[in-house]
Amino acid sequence: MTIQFERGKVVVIDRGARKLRVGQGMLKGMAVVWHHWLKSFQKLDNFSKTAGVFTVEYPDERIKLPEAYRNMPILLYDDETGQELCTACFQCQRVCPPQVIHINQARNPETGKAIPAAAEFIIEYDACMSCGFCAEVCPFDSIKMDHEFELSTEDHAELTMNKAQLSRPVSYYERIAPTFWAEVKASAYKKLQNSVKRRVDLIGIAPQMVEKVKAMRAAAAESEATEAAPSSAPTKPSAAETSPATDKAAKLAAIRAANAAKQDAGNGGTSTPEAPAGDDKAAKLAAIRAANAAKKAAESGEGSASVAPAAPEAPAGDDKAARLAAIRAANAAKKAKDEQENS
Amino acid sequence: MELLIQIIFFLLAALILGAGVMVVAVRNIIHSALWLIGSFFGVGALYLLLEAEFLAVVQVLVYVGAVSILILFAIMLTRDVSGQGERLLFQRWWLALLVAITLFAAVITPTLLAQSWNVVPPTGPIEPGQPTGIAGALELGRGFVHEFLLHFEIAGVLLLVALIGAIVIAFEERNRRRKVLTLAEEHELRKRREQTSDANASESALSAPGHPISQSE
Amino acid sequence: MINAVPLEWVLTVSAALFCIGLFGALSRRNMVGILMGVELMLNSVNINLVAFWRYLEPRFITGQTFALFVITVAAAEAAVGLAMIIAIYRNWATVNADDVDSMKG
Amino acid sequence: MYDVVDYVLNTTFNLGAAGWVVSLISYLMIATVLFLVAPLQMLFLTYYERRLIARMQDRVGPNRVGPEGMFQPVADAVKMFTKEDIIPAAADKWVHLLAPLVVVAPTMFMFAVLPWGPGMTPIDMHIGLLFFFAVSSISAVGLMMAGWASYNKFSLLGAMRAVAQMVSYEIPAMLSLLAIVMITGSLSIVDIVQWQGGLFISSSDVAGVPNWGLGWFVFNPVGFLAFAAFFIAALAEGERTPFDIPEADSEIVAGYMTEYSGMKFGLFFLAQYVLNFLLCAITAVIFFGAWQGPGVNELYALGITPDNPDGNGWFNVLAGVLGAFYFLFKTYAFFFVMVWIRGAFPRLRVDQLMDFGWKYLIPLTLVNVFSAAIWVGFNNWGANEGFGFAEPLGDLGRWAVAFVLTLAINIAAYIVMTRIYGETRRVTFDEQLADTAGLPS
Repeated sequence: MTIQFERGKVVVIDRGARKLRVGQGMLKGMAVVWHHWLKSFQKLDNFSKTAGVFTVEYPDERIKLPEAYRNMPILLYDDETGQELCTACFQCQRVCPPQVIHINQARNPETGKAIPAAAEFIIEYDACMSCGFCAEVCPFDSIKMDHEFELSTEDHAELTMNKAQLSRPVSYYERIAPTFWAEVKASAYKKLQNSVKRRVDLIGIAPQMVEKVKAMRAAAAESEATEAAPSSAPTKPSAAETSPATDKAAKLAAIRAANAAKQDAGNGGTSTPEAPAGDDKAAKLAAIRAANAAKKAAESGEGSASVAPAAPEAPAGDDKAARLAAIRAANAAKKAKDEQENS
Repeated sequence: MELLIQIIFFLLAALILGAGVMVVAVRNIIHSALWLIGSFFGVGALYLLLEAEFLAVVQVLVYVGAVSILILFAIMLTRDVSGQGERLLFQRWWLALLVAITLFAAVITPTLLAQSWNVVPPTGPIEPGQPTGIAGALELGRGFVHEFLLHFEIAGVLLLVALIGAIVIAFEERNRRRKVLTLAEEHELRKRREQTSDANASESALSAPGHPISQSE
Repeated sequence: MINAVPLEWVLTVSAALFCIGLFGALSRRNMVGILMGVELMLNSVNINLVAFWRYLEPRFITGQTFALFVITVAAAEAAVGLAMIIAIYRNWATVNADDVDSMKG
Repeated sequence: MYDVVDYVLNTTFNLGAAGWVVSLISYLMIATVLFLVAPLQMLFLTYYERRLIARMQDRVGPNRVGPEGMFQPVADAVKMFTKEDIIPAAADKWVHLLAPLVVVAPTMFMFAVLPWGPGMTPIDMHIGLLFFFAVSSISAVGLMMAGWASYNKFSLLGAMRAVAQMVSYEIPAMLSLLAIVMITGSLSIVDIVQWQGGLFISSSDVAGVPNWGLGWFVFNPVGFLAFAAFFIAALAEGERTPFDIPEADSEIVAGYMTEYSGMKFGLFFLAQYVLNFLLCAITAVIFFGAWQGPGVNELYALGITPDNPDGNGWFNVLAGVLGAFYFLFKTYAFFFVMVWIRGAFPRLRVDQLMDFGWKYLIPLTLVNVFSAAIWVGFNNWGANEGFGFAEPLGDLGRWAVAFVLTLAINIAAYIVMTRIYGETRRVTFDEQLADTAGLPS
């Protein structure tokens, strides 16, 4: 029995009329290689050409990266005032696909009211996938993608970046991506002005700039004082100028305190822990406290809160990690609380 | 100088005979073949010592380069290498040993010792047409196309016969060979099988219109 | 060479090799082993021929020619013999000479 | 070397050493020099190849260690030396250990007959050419040992492929050399080199041709076809790229070298590159006149006076240096071609390789042997051998007739063979399907 096939998708190349084929094809191939060999002594400058050395001897030579190149996210702050553009709006944390962004909202230490600035901002570079969603979504143009790619470390934990490591001056970003920054510069600064109004003291200043800003303010105060000494009259307007801000802050703090008290009353003493800046021990403590709170909340939730994530263990020794844990714990506690409320 | 040559000779003899003993004594057939190569090599070196340069080179070329490779190939194709758990020798191997030792001790050695073999050939004055010195590759080549022409041709025919014979004997018929299909061939084959089974099915039932088979046929 | 080593020594080596080869050919079960024994014997014969040529008639090529023909025959023998071994292995799945006994001879 | 050692021992120090002592010492010295040269060649060739192939692939190649990466091979060698030597648990220990030695040793032997310059051949054997190829065939045994002892399927496959390839391609290589040997009537490499004096026409074929050292065999049709066939066979023998299936890393890891590491792997590497060097060198020797080139013979002749017929020492040295330069230049040029081919062509399949060797190269070289016979008949034979009819043509006329005849035969054979081979290789899709037709469906 004979079966006939349809040809299917066999591509038959028509080689034209019958020629004498006695190995010229091989010589042609060798000629191509010879051409490449000859051309290889010059650099390939134009990428539409096919021959020429295009190797970049990396540590010595570097290609200028395109502006849109993105590697890892960074946070921007203003060069002069040190004010961070970030307002802790949590947009980036929400959008982050691998969930490596952790933010802690800054609070007024007196009133406990939220301030548009991040008390701590952590990105786990080791799990970041460089998608750039955070930079896309940031309404304040605070988070941007860096061009730095030589990130390798000996220790895994070193790739967990805190605010101090993430912060870059605006001028840095302006250098690596001038046109992009030019597009958003005006609106970004406008938004920054708005949020600066609601910040108190040194909150919202990039960690690198804290000392400098302190010194600057001290110098300013001194000069003010020296100015004020001869004539005490002009001091009052200046005090009056600053007073609205402090007033506002005081009011905010009061409202917040009241809210917190209400919450406490309604919730049986669960308080959202704040990560105190810079203190390792306190951070751990906060973490433990938060975990306990979460547990408690889960217990009082009568079964419905069993979804609450397991309390994170107190991290060992590492400042950054401790803070991260604290933030996570706080989030977990919040979630547990929400669930409890829902139920 | 003579001592040096004697030392070399004894070393070579030890290599040839030692390797020869290992060939018949070693269990692993591959090791046996490797010792055989050592023995061949020693024989080649002995030819060199006997100033038969051409033969020495041919020995290396044919035995070390070809025959031993053939043997190794045959061993590997028959996949019976280690010889573990099998009898190495025949049951009556002692008989063979007896024959061999008797032959050596009782026949060959006495014959060797009984007579002086190193006769100086009757060399008269060398005639003009006769060769002088030790015959080398040049004389051999000349001999092959003059006095030994027939022998040479017979050897050639023998090699041809052996070549054809080996191919015929070892050849495996195509239909008995398991063909390894490429992926594309396998795909085509599968399609074909499906089509034939479909065709069989449709033969038993009514053939559906627009069926691939009916289209193609 | 001919002054340093007497012909008898060479002949003795050759004889010993022949007997080793004979033992191998007679006693080994593996057919490849038998073939190797035969190869050893052929080599010993060649040593003999070359030694006689060198000691007795170095000016003529007869001895060398003979040795060359022996090498030719040995090569042919090895080729055909190994082909037969492969064919036997294919049919009987063994390379042992005493297992190939379907004739019950 | 013999003269130098003799002079130092017996004239300067007056030791009265016997002749064999002098020759033993001189040979030992030559061997030492060659054993030093061989690894250096390997070091240089690895660097040379890597830089070249990089250039051909539009890259730069190793350039970090030392100026322009010159010390890269040294760094590689240090790495090889310091690496751990791993022997697989199931391996046959002794054979595994011996295999690299068996592979390396023959390549060292092959240096014995290589002419580096005029009068610079370590040993001028009568059968030098045959020696060279006989010894090169030993390394096949080493490859087989390596493949078998590693107890690894890739090793064994690689070794089988390597050995089959080496044994098969020895035949076309020898047949193409046979044509040359027929023309020169000698297996001695020195004779073959001497034959190639002249100017595009060998002065040994036609008397009275000016001897510029340019009468290479590649300039006549027989030699050219032999050269082409031999070089292809040499590529296969040396496992160079279109024929590098024994170590095809995309198929069988590294072939017979898979289970080797450290210095044993280094030895295989050494053997391979030294073999490549030797194959390029022998190609240069046989078809391109080794050290023959303009100026060498003149320099050599300048020193010869009636007083010292062996020539003046300084002129000999100058001629030797020039000759060695020509020789090495040609050798590296052939290695360049090897790398060039590696850059240009993909790897063959095993069956294609075997087909090419047995069905194409061997018939072609056989035709070439026939052409060589015609060449010898027209150029060297007289009335005694039955070529009296060619006598009136004169030397140049006979050479011309031989040239035209062999050219015609060889070109015809080449075209016909290539067409036939090309037709057999072209397997259509239908035929492939027909191949499966016999299978049970």
